[in-house]
Amino acid sequence: MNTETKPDVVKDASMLKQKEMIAGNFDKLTDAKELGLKISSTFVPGNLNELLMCFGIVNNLPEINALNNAMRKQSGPMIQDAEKMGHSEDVCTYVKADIGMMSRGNIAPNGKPMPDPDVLLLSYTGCYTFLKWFELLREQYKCPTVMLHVPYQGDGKAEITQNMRDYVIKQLKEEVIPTLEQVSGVKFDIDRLRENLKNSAKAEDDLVWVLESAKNKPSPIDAYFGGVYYIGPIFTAFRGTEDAVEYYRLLKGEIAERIKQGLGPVTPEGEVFEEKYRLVVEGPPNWTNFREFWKMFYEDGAVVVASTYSKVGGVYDYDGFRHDPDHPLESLADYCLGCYTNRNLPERTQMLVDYMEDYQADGLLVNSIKSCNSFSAGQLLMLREVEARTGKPGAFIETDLVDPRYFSPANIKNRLESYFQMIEQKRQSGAVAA
Amino acid sequence: MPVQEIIQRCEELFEDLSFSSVRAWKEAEPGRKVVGYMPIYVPLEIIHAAGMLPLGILGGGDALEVIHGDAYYQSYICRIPRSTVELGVTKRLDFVDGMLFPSICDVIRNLSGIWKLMFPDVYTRYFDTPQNFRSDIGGEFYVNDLRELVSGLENLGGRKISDDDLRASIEVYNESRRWVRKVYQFRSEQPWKVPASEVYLLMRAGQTLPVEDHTQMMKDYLAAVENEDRRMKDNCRVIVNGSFCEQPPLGLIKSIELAGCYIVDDDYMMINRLITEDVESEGDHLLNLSEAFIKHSMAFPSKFEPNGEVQGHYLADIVKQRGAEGVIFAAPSFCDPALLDQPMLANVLDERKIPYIAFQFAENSGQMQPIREQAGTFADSIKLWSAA
Amino acid sequence: MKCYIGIDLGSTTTKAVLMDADKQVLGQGITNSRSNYDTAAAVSKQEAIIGTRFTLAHRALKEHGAVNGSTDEFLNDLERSFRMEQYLEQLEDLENTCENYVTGPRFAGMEKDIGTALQEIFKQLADEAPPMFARGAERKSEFFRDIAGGRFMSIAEDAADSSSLPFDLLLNVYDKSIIEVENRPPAGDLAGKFGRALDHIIEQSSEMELQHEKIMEPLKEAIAVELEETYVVGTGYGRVRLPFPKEHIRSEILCHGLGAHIMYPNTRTVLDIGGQDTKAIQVDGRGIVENFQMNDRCAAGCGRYLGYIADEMNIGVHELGPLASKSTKVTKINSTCTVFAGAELRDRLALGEKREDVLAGLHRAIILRAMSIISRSGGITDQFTFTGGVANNNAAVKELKKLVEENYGKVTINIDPDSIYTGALGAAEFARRAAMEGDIEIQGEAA
Amino acid sequence: MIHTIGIDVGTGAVKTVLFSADGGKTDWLVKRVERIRKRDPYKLAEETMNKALEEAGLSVDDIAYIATTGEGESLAFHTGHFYSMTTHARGAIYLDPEVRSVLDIGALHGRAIRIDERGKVLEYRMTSQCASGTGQFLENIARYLGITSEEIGELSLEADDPEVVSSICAVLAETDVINMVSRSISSPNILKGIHISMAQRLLKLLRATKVTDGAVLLTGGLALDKGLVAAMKEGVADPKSKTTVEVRGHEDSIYAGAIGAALWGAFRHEKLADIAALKIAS
Ligand SMILES: Nc1ncnc2c1ncn2[C@@H]1O[C@H](COP(=O)(O)OP(=O)(O)O)[C@@H](O)[C@H]1O
Ligand SMILES: Nc1ncnc2c1ncn2[C@@H]1O[C@H](COP(=O)(O)OP(=O)(O)O)[C@@H](O)[C@H]1O
Ligand code: SF4
Ligand code: SF4
Ligand code: SF4
Repeated sequence: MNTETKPDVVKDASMLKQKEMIAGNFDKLTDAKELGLKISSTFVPGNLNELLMCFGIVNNLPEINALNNAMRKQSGPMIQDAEKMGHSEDVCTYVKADIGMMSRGNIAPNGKPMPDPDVLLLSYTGCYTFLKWFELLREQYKCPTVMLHVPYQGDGKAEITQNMRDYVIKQLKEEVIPTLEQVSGVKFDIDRLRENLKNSAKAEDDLVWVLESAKNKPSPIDAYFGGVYYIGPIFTAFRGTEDAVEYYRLLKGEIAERIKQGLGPVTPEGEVFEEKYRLVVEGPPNWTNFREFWKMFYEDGAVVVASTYSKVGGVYDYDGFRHDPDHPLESLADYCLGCYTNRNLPERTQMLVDYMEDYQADGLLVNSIKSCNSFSAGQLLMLREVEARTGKPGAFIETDLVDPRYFSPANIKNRLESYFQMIEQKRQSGAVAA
Repeated sequence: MPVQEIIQRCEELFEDLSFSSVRAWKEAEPGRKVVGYMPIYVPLEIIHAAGMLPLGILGGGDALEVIHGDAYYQSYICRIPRSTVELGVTKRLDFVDGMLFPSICDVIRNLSGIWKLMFPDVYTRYFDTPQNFRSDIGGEFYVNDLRELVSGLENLGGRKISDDDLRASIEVYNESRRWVRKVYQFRSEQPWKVPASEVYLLMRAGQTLPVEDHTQMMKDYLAAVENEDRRMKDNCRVIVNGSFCEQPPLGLIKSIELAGCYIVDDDYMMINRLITEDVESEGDHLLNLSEAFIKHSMAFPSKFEPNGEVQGHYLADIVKQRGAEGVIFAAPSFCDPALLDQPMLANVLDERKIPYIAFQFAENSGQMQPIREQAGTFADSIKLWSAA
Repeated sequence: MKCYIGIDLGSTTTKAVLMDADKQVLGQGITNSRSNYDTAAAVSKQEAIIGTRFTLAHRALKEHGAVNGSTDEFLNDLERSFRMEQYLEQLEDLENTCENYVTGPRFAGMEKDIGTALQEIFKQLADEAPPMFARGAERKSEFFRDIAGGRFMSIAEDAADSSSLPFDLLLNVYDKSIIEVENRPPAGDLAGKFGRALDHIIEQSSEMELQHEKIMEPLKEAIAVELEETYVVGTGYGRVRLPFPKEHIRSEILCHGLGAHIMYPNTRTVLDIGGQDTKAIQVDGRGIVENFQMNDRCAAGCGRYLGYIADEMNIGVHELGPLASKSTKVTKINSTCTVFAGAELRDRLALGEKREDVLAGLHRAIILRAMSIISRSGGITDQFTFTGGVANNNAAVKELKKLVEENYGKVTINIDPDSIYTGALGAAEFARRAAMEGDIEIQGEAA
Repeated sequence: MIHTIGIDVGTGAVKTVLFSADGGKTDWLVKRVERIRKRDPYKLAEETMNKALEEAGLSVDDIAYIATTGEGESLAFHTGHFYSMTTHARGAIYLDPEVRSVLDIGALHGRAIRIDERGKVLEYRMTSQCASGTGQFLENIARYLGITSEEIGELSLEADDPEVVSSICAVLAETDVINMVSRSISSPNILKGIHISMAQRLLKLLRATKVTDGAVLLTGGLALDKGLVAAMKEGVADPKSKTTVEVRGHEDSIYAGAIGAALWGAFRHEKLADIAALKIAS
């Protein structure tokens, strides 16, 4: 997802490919006006890239911009700019980082200003903040804004009702598609959509293979820190493209090779470490101190074998969902409805329990994000439930996504160390007892 | 009935954290059921039509000591869900047969899942309202949503909800809303006669009393207050905005008035008046309820505003309508809907040159000094400078 | 003899526990944490060694039947006398240091008057020492800083009033000197101090003189035993700053869990309220931590909070509990921001509430916060152990007991008078185990 | 000619001023400040007022209006109370007519106030319930370092390599400071570090009131702290601060609240007289 934090020791073909894709996309965005392309801003969860591609619209994701800025240590001042403009300290920092970026000329990572969007596609999926975020952007850009309300899977059942699906499809047909047609001047062609969806499904198969490779011991990937890179193309502006298909093909090959060699995950420092603890992680990572944070794990031999964050932009492994060229709009609707944070807590909890078991993890770590009520409200109960159902210890740390003020390294390290020592001590005495 | 007596009754209801009056209602007849709901909006008509008592749950206030609630929530989440969980864990809500969690924000949304995990035997429902305001899209979704609620409550109550039940309930609530509007109207006309804390308590009583009793109470109150000898003070007129979900401690509302501000409108307990016009009582009732929400409901932060042109205008409109001199934004700490909405509202106020101040609270805020300080300064400045 | 030492470098106090190979605690030492962590660790260790010497002396005297059955009393006298020696030594140091600070433009022209005032103050301080260390006397605190500081302040205030010297200047000289004195590594010469202390007691009691020989022998022996620091483990808030290699450092959570387990083997839940943190720990039947929670980023409602309150009221922390216990109607306090504690207290008093009621409310507020953290860690299961400095506070304990019963029913609640040493105890046990494991390995190699 | 008294009851100190007013002309007769230091602030307020009267050779009966501000709402002997921001704004304009904003920094609070040329409060921000970065905190640290509050400023100016405190919490920050001492960071560098982080917070407060230029007057006890003033100026000079405000102090800054109260008292006195006159006339 990000060019700067790319592991620099080992340069696999997939990494180079991704780097190139990202750079290409930023160029496309910043040069959109010259290229005669239209830009849509939209969110990662519920992002309708395949649909946007049908209209030749380029996809700009403010969340990704915010995290990019955080990784480049630029988000802090942006957030403060937004707070100066009257935004509260208490609210999601993604929004504030975005607004702050805007006030600083919206400079993309390639150094060029990002043009204003032509349309705001408000896919209101799994997060309340999205709604306010785009209302705020609309105030600024005064461009057409189309709301796609994706109802929450609220009732404890792992089930999408026909009413929800119909509602989303109807909005796609009668609100989203007409607006996009109008903005782009391109007529909607469902066959084009089917083509894109076919590509999506192919890439999704490979992505799932990659994520599930963590079931190996040692795991060849880190499904949280490393996972962030692996999910990048699928979650952003590339789902449905040939490029993404190619990227995942390469990635799959490389990981198959690691498994063969019995290698662990690639880390920013390149070296292979001994896998001592296998963890499942719930909650997004911290972006401002991403490397420092990751290091706290691999230094102590902790590997993340599964994470829910790698499901925010679509859950493909858990219940086998794929975009479906034969049911284009239905599958877009089901995709939106099925995003991780659009699922209710009992379901999220069960998912964690299943991950713990399927990936033979030693414990669950919750990284609770101050910004994100969607993720965070309820995590403490989820932690308890998972502990009770799996008998494995859990731990809880608190950071923020893009606000550097909320990353307290000493504190987090203290907790992680205590947690690892706890797993170790348990394991030893467990061995003695057995 | 004298005002004191009515208010005292309201206070008792307000302070009673084990909801004895509701328990008594339930026990009065076998088979009675109570359905709790969180802010802001659920269609009370349907609960009423099912013969059940809707119980508004607005957190634990400042009298509840929260011990277990904090075990479920991080420090950066507002307080209402933790005190609500505390009410649940301490069995204060053990008589509640169903709980509805409306779509106001991610915190309440997730609370529905927490409730399911913690109290698997309670009928728990996340209640979604549409963000698409076309009758044929959002409206249709909502009608189906309501239908699911109806059948859920039918299962819970073990009896069908008939058309007549629904019609009667709609009429009862239409009357209730008319009286709520009267109270608000009266207060904005003669705020010295109706202190904000009294209106608050009166509206709060509506969260626990059967609607018919509450309507009667409002009638009694208005009749009684006309005769009260309360003198007008040299206060300024303000609107309080942002407290639609977690409620401020009563002391805070009093502090605002003590510091020299008459509150002439607010967004406390909006459920009492969210629907601004009578709901049509003939025809397809679910459709009527749906149409009322889609076409005649007040703006609030969790509702998408499809028209960018009027984004944030609603507050300034209320200021004008109520003849207020300023706005006090009083939002709960960490309340995303209120806090994200605020800059947009403030922009419109700026445009229209309406002064405002903003502070945050928690339902258990203890120190009123900073509140008085801010409200006082605001009042000082309106008073000392309004003529200039 | 082989000794295993655990040092818990806390945010307010540093504790050391010295253990022998049989898991017997021989000595405990405590001092206030200060800016020089090495000194804090050294002082606490030295205190633990002193404690050990007393324990050994106790054993020796018992064995020899030296003091006719009143061994305990004798050792108590000896200890108090010893403490006084220490106190006087530090007082002298402080006085000398203070004198050096009476220079510079701010003192221009007043040097002499201030010098005289200081002499007066210190004379009075020294005069006050014997009664302070007399049998049955209560001291405001165990720490030099607190005892000397409190008295210095009030004597200096009077002195300033009567001589019309600015109080701020006296205060300033003291503030400057105290850090310096505190951070000076303690003077050695334990044997000398023991000797002087002993002389002191003997001076006071003719009976003792008779037994002089019989006492001296075993005492000398006890002092002469070589205490070998076989293995030292550091823990606590400041552990990373200890000059120890990584394998000699343990997380404070694990140490607290283990320490509580050693004190009460059936412990399942541990609450520790320290100066800046409150932790709730769940342990299993072997003392292994299963879950824990602690406050972070905000020190509201921790021990320091009581410190601020005590400062505000100009009394010692250990006087707070007894005062609060007198309350009949607990005031409701909502904000537990430590720094605002003083303001809150003032506010409430200004509103006409009684001091003891407000104090009781403040205690309750702390415990309520702790209850939340406990709940977060998984609640309370039998048995429950309360540790950390605040466990010494009876008002806090009272509120805790009440709330525990209300929320978790009847569970056994353990509070050890030495609970402040829990972390250090766990660390000492880790030290012992580490050394034993090492021994096993060595043996294994040899075999 | 009338006399008015303004009493600012703070958490750290009680400030009292006595004014005479004659038509548009006002004269400042007496000023007194008393650190509270564990005394009863209300009693202290009364004592200070009596001392001020003595100094001016007046008696209570000569005073047309006794105005309180700060925490003096419940004082028994006042004529009326004004809220702190109202009075600081007015006091600031009196002390320095050019300023258009005020930063009031006291023992337990910080307030940024944007005002107009008449001293009207246009917008403000206050620090929250958390005590990090207040005067009390600085005072505690200073005491720990063995420094009097009067010395803080001078020492801070000597810093060559300030070390910024990272903790948000005032209590944890104390430990940070202890850590610093253990790493042999000098007192000036520690104090300056605290000043810098306080200055950043205060500038943030100021920016939050949409003040980015013009002159700002520091009022309250910490206005006397040269180190803080310097840190504020440096903070502004940093282009990242995006402000070009001119930070000003005034030797009588600490009295701003009391002055404002006394002046508003005079204003109200006349208003009340007018109203009374109206009543009599009608
Ligand atoms: N005798 C006592 N009575 C009451 N409180 C005490 C007593 N002794 C210590 N404390 C409290 O305990 C706190 C220190 O506890 P401790 O466990 O040593 O903390 P830490 O490990 O963080 O240094 C002090 O802040 C003080 O409030
Ligand atoms: N000469 C000085 N230099 C630095 N700080 C000072 C000085 N005099 C007072 N202070 C600080 O000012 C604070 C009191 O400020 P003040 O505005 O009176 O507060 P309050 O209104 O809350 O009493 C004290 O905390 C003290 O630290
Ligand atoms: S609240 Fe969470 S999901 Fe929503 S925008 Fe913020 S980080 Fe994303
Ligand atoms: S107070 Fe605000 S954030 Fe909290 S539950 Fe209510 S609406 Fe949501
Ligand atoms: S509230 Fe008080 S204790 Fe908590 S962070 Fe702020 S200053 Fe520290």
